[in-house]
Amino acid sequence: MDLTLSPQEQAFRDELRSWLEENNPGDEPAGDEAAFEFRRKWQRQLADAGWAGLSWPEEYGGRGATLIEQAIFNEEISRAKAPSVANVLGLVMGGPVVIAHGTDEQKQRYLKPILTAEEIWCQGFSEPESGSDLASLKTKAVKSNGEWVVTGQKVWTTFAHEAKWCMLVARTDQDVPKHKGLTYFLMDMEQEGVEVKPLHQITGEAEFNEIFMNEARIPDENIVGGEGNGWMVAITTLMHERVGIGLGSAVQLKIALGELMDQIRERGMEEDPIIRQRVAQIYIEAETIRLNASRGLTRTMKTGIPGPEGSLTKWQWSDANQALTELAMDVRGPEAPIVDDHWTYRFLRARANSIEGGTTEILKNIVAERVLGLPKLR
Amino acid sequence: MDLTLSPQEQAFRDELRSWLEENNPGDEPAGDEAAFEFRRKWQRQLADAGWAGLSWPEEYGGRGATLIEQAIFNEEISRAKAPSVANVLGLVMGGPVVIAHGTDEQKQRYLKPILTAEEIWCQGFSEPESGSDLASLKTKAVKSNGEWVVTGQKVWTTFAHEAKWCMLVARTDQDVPKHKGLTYFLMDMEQEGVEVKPLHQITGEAEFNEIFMNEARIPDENIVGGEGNGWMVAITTLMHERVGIGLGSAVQLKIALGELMDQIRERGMEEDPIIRQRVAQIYIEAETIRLNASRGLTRTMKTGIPGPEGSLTKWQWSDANQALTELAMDVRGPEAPIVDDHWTYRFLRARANSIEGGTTEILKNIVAERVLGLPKLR
Amino acid sequence: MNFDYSDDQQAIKSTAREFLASRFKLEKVRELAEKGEYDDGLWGQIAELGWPGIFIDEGAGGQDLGVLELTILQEELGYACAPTPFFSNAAAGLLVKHAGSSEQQERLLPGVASGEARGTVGVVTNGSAPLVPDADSAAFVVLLDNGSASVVETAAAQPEKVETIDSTRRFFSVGAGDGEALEGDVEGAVQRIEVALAAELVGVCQRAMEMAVEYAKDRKQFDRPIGAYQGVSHRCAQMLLETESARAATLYAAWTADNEPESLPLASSMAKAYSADAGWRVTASSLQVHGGIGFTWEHDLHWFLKRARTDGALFGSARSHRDRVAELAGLARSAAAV
Amino acid sequence: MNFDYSDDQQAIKSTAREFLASRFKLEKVRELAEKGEYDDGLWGQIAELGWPGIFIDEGAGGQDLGVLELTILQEELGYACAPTPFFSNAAAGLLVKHAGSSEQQERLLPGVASGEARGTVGVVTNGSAPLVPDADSAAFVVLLDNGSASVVETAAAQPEKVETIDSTRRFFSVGAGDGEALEGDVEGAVQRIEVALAAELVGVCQRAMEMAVEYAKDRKQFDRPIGAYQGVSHRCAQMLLETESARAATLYAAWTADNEPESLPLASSMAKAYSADAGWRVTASSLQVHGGIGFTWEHDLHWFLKRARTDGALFGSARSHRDRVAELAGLARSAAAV
Repeated sequence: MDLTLSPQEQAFRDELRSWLEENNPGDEPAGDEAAFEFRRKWQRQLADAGWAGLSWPEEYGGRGATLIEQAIFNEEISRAKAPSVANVLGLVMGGPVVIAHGTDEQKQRYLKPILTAEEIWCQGFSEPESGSDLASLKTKAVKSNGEWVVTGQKVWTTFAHEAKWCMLVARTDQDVPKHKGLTYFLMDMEQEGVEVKPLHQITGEAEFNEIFMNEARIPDENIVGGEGNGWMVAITTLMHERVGIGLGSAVQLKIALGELMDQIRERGMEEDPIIRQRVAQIYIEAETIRLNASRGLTRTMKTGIPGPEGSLTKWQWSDANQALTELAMDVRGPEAPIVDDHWTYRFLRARANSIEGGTTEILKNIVAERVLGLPKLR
Repeated sequence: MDLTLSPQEQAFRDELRSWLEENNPGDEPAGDEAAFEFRRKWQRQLADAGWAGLSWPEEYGGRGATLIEQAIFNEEISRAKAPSVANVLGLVMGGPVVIAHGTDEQKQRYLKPILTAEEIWCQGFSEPESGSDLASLKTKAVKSNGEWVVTGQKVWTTFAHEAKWCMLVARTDQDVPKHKGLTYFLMDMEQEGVEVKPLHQITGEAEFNEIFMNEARIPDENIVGGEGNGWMVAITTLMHERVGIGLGSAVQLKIALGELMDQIRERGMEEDPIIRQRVAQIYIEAETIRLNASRGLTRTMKTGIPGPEGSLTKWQWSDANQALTELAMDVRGPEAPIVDDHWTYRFLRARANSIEGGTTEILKNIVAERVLGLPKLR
Repeated sequence: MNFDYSDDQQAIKSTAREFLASRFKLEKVRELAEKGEYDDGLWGQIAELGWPGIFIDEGAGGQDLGVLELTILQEELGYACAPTPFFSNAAAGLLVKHAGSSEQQERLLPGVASGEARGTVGVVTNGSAPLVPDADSAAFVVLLDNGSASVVETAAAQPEKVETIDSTRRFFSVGAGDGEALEGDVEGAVQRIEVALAAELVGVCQRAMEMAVEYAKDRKQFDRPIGAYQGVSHRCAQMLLETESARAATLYAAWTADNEPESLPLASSMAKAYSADAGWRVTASSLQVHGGIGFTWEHDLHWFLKRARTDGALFGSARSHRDRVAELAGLARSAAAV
Repeated sequence: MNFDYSDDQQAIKSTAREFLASRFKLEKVRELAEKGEYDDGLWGQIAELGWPGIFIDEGAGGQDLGVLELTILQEELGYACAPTPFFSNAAAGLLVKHAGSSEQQERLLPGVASGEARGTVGVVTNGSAPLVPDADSAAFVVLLDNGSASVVETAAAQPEKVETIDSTRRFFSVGAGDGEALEGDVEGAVQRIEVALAAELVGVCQRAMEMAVEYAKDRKQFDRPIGAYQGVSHRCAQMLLETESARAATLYAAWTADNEPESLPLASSMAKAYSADAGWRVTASSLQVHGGIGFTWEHDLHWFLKRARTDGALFGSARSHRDRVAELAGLARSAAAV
């Protein structure tokens, strides 16, 4: 067991750190449009310096980084409070899925613009009737003379209004069981049949969109992984989503907790025994998230496939972040209901943590069934 | 709404209080046998003064007391720290079931000796394989020339070693669905085929027994409520069990909390903010148990049948009593593991609170299905 | 003993339920909340029903009923999440009634009872009252400054709008100007206000629970209504436990206010502490049952979630009330207690 | 970075698992616990395996390995709930190793390493040490009296048997006689003891969780294995979360003890605080899954429940360790903190 970084990992981190010190553009400008252009530019900067598509093989313009290097990257980005990139989903899911399941033509066509953020990607999986039970989705794609005609609705997509391509899972065969009739498409968002509406959340912001498809068209060659294989392709994509996220989220938790401790000291509450217990518990949770994520990483590197540990850290993180933001409200005391610059937003936003990217109930099922081998309730 | 006692209720309580002041025999003597004789004597005393079989109609030697009077009785007995009676199950379940479902002969035969504790009753419902799922019980009763031959095992029976009669539910028909094939018997414990073994719990004490029946005999006339009606009879009995218990348990909680507060003051911990929060929360829980129980009582008196509120108070009580005994351990600090006169026992004993008389999981199911109307998972 | 509403009280409850259901449909609540406004016409109707004066003597134009009847209305107003100045006005009325001189009562209570010269209440923390509901449209503000109360004219108080997470209620900050003191039983009045607030939280819990249960019956995932999974059904059972317990504690506190005032200090803190926790846990739990849709602005649950969190912070946190419970239950006051 | 045991460490773990599984079957644990005894023969075998000296220099007859290897053994001993004096002896060894002079080390460590002249440790609270494991059969007792440590000969200490809920370990009270001081790094030693205790708790959690999961698969109610109900399966998932997190925190703390001592004070308190809570919650939760049978003396679960509760109270409560975490994480020390 060795929790220090290897010389190569060390070198990777140092290179990244000093690069970030010189190039981190700092806070985003106000206004959604401006902020997004800012992220686009930032991603291009990263791409030019070879920091985009970290996990991608070098032949596709990536860096072929190890899982640990990816984790270090997330950690350092969080620590440096660097802005997010414009094309998150393209880099984390779109690229990997095309590389894993795409044709040579598709690789030629799609990968480069993902890296440079020329073309933004979004994800069309969830539907109003299909949240946890993804395989029950209803969006229909019917083939008529060489192209697919898509009708349906998707929700909880990010950046849909900026996106050129949508990773769309739709039902292409009504007559086979749930999981079997699905196909994975790349849908051009710039067309008649696609309408994007902002989806406002309880914070007031519209971080997500709804996509309404009314006879949208997709050429046959935009299928990824073959007709009827959509479930398999989607699942592997989702697995990519979580790898190494744990470490980044642990760092973010500790940064937020640090800000909260400043508040606590400013208010002269640092000797309050109850506040101290709550702060300590959150600190410990953040550390165990970091440590569980690292252990998962080691295991994944040995086995090659991401295990269910990701479910543990995601579940832990949502609990801890909700506890943190509730403590922040309690620290503000009688004035807590007043809308302030960011704690109010964080507090309300945190309610979704135990829902987005797998509800805590589903994560517990995964742990119970896949790790503990308890019987499925089916 | 009126939370004060009516003049009659007031009179009932005053009469009981002054009677208890004169007659409460105080603490039980050491030794199981001595203690049990003590309880027998105490019950006879209660019976002679007309305080036994409170809920029973007067024609059967009871007092025909209202639910509120019964609740007052439980409350006062708890407050006076009076000993328990010897024949609890006979009074609370046996009598009522015979009165509700028994023949005139059965009423003649069984009721009086229950009141006077001449004949002790025990309950033969639970089995090793049938805890929450009572209807799955396996104990078999086969009819052979006019009498029933019983073979099987029962667990978690109290006073079985002292008991003359066992309220036994056994399967008399293998060929009909679970609930249908059961019959309710009164089994004579004083016979060859019945063996009673003590069941030691994690506290070391043996509060419960196991009953092993190997071709035990029961005459046909000892069936209550008719062959095949065992489930219905048993369920109504179980309903009687919980009525008005809530108030008594709330009083007991507050007495225990009072003792704990003495400890806290002795140790100079009364200003500890964390201890104060925990004490207050338990105090509030105890009060809400009392209040929920009272509301349930009012509702039951209007509707005539005990509602599912009993499930709420029992669930609440087990949570609160576990919290109380854990707090007591924490108050004792580093010395908590040392076995003391009674906190250690209470602490370990409390672990069964969320299991005995309906696990918390089952109680939550009952509330979800019967109160909230959520779908059954069957 | 009868732990249930009388027929009259039952009638008040059902009238309130019907009235609010027809006047404050969720679309209406949303319309007002998004504009951050109240509907004067509806307030007029509420005044006609005599609600603002429910606990005020007939002499002053009230109905001469008790705190229990007040909590019935408060619970229903919470159940509807109705944007109205009812609570702030009632709070001011309770202070004038219990702490005001007969002259002050004669001067101020009629306007409170008719709803035409409303009052409101602000709690002063270092020099100003940060969260005073409805101060702009009230005729007077009662300022509470540790233990003492004084009446200030709204004009003099210079209310400034404050944005809170609960946009179904309009809050203002108010500077602590000196006004005329209320010399009477301020504590008793504040405890009654706490009970009224607890009742509102009970109504919020009830509604959030009903929304969750209804959704759990309809919503299917994996070919089953989600309410069939114990992960959801046990959650809903917990909501019921906490809602019923908050209700029981609040009913009891209201009853003591009218019938057994010596028990009110303990009862009011129990009610506020329990209801504040329940309000937050039940609404947050309901959101979890709803999943994604419960997190959207277009769904109405968030009004209740935000109201619950805000009510919980007004007139003493759960923690401070628990500390008072410990005090009154027999543990000497703690210096460190917040 | 490699957050996993080396092959050697893996070998130590599997040897320990096998050895303890064959020597300390649950029947054996029960036999010893009910008699309140240890098995000297088995202790001899443990000594032959070199466990007592695992972290002690070769010069003193040890294996010269680290705290990490010690925690591997401690976790397995907890998993088996094995009644042995291993922990108390190791605790004494850690104190002599880190706080003793070279003379004291040469004199005392060989007996610790061979297991033939064992030591134990007692924490003094107002004048005496109430809970000293295995004091009767130890050669010496290290007494910790706020921050300072001194060695007392067992004879002089006059140990008296104390009955605790954990009858798989033999406890004694010891009077605080004056002995020879240990002048070195007492704090560092105590922190390593806390980590060793945390590791034992991890083993207890692992076993209690496995028992619950196994039972949940076999036990049928309402024609389903109870493990198919989320009320049970989510409970088991929670056990895994807490067990794995306790393990991660403990592994990390052990690693810092051997490789990054400046991080040990914070890491050891995190490990002990988290493991103490997890130990109790996981074993109590396992009992709930077992239902009635788990509450019987004849079932073996209670040994683990009682061991967990007792370990949790030794060398600082979860609360006191959390307070230390707050301190080291950046909040100034609190007077009120317990």
